[in-house]
Amino acid sequence: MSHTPFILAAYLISAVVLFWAAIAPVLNKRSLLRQLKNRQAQMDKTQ
Amino acid sequence: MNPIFLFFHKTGSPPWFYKYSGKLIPWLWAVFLALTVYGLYLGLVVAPADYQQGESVRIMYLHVPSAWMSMMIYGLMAIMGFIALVWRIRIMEVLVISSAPVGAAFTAIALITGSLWGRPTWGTYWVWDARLTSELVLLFLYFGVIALYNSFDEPRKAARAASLMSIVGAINLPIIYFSVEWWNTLHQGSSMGSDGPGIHPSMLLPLLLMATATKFFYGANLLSRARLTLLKQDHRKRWVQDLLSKESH
Amino acid sequence: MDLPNNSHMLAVTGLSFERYFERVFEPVSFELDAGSLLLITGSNGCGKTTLLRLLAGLLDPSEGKIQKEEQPLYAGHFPAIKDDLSVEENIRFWMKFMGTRKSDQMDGLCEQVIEEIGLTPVAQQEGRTLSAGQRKRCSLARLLFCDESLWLLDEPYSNLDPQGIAMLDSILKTHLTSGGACIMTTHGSLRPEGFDLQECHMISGRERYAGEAA
Amino acid sequence: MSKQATGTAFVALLRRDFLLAYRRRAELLQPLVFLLVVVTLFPLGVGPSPTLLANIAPGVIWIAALLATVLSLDSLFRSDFEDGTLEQMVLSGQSLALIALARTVAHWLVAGLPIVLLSPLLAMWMNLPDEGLLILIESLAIGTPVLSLIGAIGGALTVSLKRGGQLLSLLVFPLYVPLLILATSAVSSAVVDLPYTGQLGLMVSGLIASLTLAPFATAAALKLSLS
Repeated sequence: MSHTPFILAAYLISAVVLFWAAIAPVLNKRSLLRQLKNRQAQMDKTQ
Repeated sequence: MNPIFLFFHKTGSPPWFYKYSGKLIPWLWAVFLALTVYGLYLGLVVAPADYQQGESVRIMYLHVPSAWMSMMIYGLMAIMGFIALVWRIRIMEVLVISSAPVGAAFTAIALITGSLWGRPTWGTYWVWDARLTSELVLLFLYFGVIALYNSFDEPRKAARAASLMSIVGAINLPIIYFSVEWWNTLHQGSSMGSDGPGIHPSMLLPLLLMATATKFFYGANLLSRARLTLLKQDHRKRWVQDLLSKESH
Repeated sequence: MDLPNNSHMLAVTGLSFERYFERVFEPVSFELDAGSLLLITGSNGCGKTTLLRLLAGLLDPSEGKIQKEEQPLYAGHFPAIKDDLSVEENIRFWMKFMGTRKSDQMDGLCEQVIEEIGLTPVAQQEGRTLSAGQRKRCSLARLLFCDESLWLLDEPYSNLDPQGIAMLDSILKTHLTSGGACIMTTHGSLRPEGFDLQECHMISGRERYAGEAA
Repeated sequence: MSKQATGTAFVALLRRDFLLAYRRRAELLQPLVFLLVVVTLFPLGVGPSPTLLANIAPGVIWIAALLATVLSLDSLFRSDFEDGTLEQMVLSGQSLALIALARTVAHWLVAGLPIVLLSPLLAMWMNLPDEGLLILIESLAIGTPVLSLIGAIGGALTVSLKRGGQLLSLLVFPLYVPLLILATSAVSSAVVDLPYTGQLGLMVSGLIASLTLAPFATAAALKLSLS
């Protein structure tokens, strides 16, 4: 039985998990900043 | 005030932490990438296949560093949690709860890669091998901390509860580890490739490189998670408002 | 004890507490001497209970300092009465657990306390059968057998009938004239009558924020 | 202020707990009935083969004991938390760790000890060989206090949450792993005439360690839950 598919799968899944772990805070931060800026813009408008 | 407390007090101030961690993160990522590329080159291309396990031993360069990280991060959470509880330092609370998802991710990787390593070695995906079993228990410990944190409404109370739980878990962790190890030998279970000192140097170097790289991954990921949490929690505070207006102009 | 800033029974400076990263109330400062009664007023949700819990030591302050000579007695919203125990068993347990002024005569003291709070007719009834007012009286029993000199009473008049209010007022008067002090909260409708009192009005963190924005 | 003597307060609390348990004795039976039901399910699930049952007996009985203990842990501090008793106890000046210990001792006596006493019946049902019976009882006698002590930490951490029960089991089950391994292996070893004193010795040291450490963690968790 060839071992290659298992090695590939292991590296692929690890890469996906690590990439997702790394990118999640970046995406969350971006949406949070957008949200906060919108709120600030709204407050500026009402004043 | 004693100097250690003063140091924590200063680095514990959210704007200070936010500013300098932002500068540090790119460097951490750069080191992580360099080490990973070199480590994987040595591990996948240069190093030979194991004479017993064949090519599948190359999974070790993922499995073993992840397993190490999963234990180390839990230990660090307990240490930071202790500091957070005793000196009530907010940044430590944030670091504890930001560590948990990273640690859980490494634990999951250790489990998945271990299981993928097990298939060619044992002919089955899951065997109650000592390391896999203790990783599984550790994953439950991580889930416990994360679930506990999410159950509380007040973030600081939640973080303190999670800190306490990680201390309790970390005291138990070595006991769990050794009891599972012992249980495994008792039942004559199979064990995966050794990672002891007997390992060939051509395999040891990439293993150590990957182990170091994962620490930089943890550092960078931890800091960016902590920054996000601080931003979320302090969004009404002056320093975040200043930050926003600085960025928009 | 000779230092002037140490002579107060309780001194609070710039005390505040944060929840959800916002101040629950704006910082308060006050001092309390023996024999005085401090009334804490403010609308619902302005942090009166939080302040008392801080003073009692259940919460740790986010800002400011509390200097107290000794552990105060705290009577909060929860009566600390077990439903499955009778009034007498409840009071007797707390006497045993907390200690009493005259521990040698516990039996007599327990009966005396139950009589003073007007619960003799229901002394053998289980806690679950008590009305809200009776529960309040039962929880105030501690004032009669503990010997703390500083009392923290959270809405002590709520649920009490006029006789109950008069009872509490007389207990309080005795306490104050014998060198004790008391801090109590009220949301306004019921106030202690005939006392020489200080007043502290609290402003919630949110109100302050809204005021600045307007 | 004259604080009450620690011993007197400890005894007063224990007496109150027994009185409360006695008044609510019907509720105490629930975990025990649960224990019996769980053990009954195993022969029904895996078949009544005496050798199979004898093989899995130590594990089944211990897991059932674990589940029954966790079931009773959620109420360990809940009523005292909800009616304000706990905050008065915290403020009484007594050591909170000692209060936690008193509650745990009471919990073991009304929830853990009955499991030990029921274990011969369970052993008979599961066809456990006679050589293992004494060790099963011993292991439960040493182990159930540890279950109560460690479980109390989880109970204290989740007491302020509306639905703490499920979270509580997630928190404490991983912590019970070493105990389960040691206890079941002691019983299994005794059955096949292997030495088991090592396992029991480790369990005793675990009992001592949790007796000295767990009350402090419980106390910290209680203080946190009240804030």
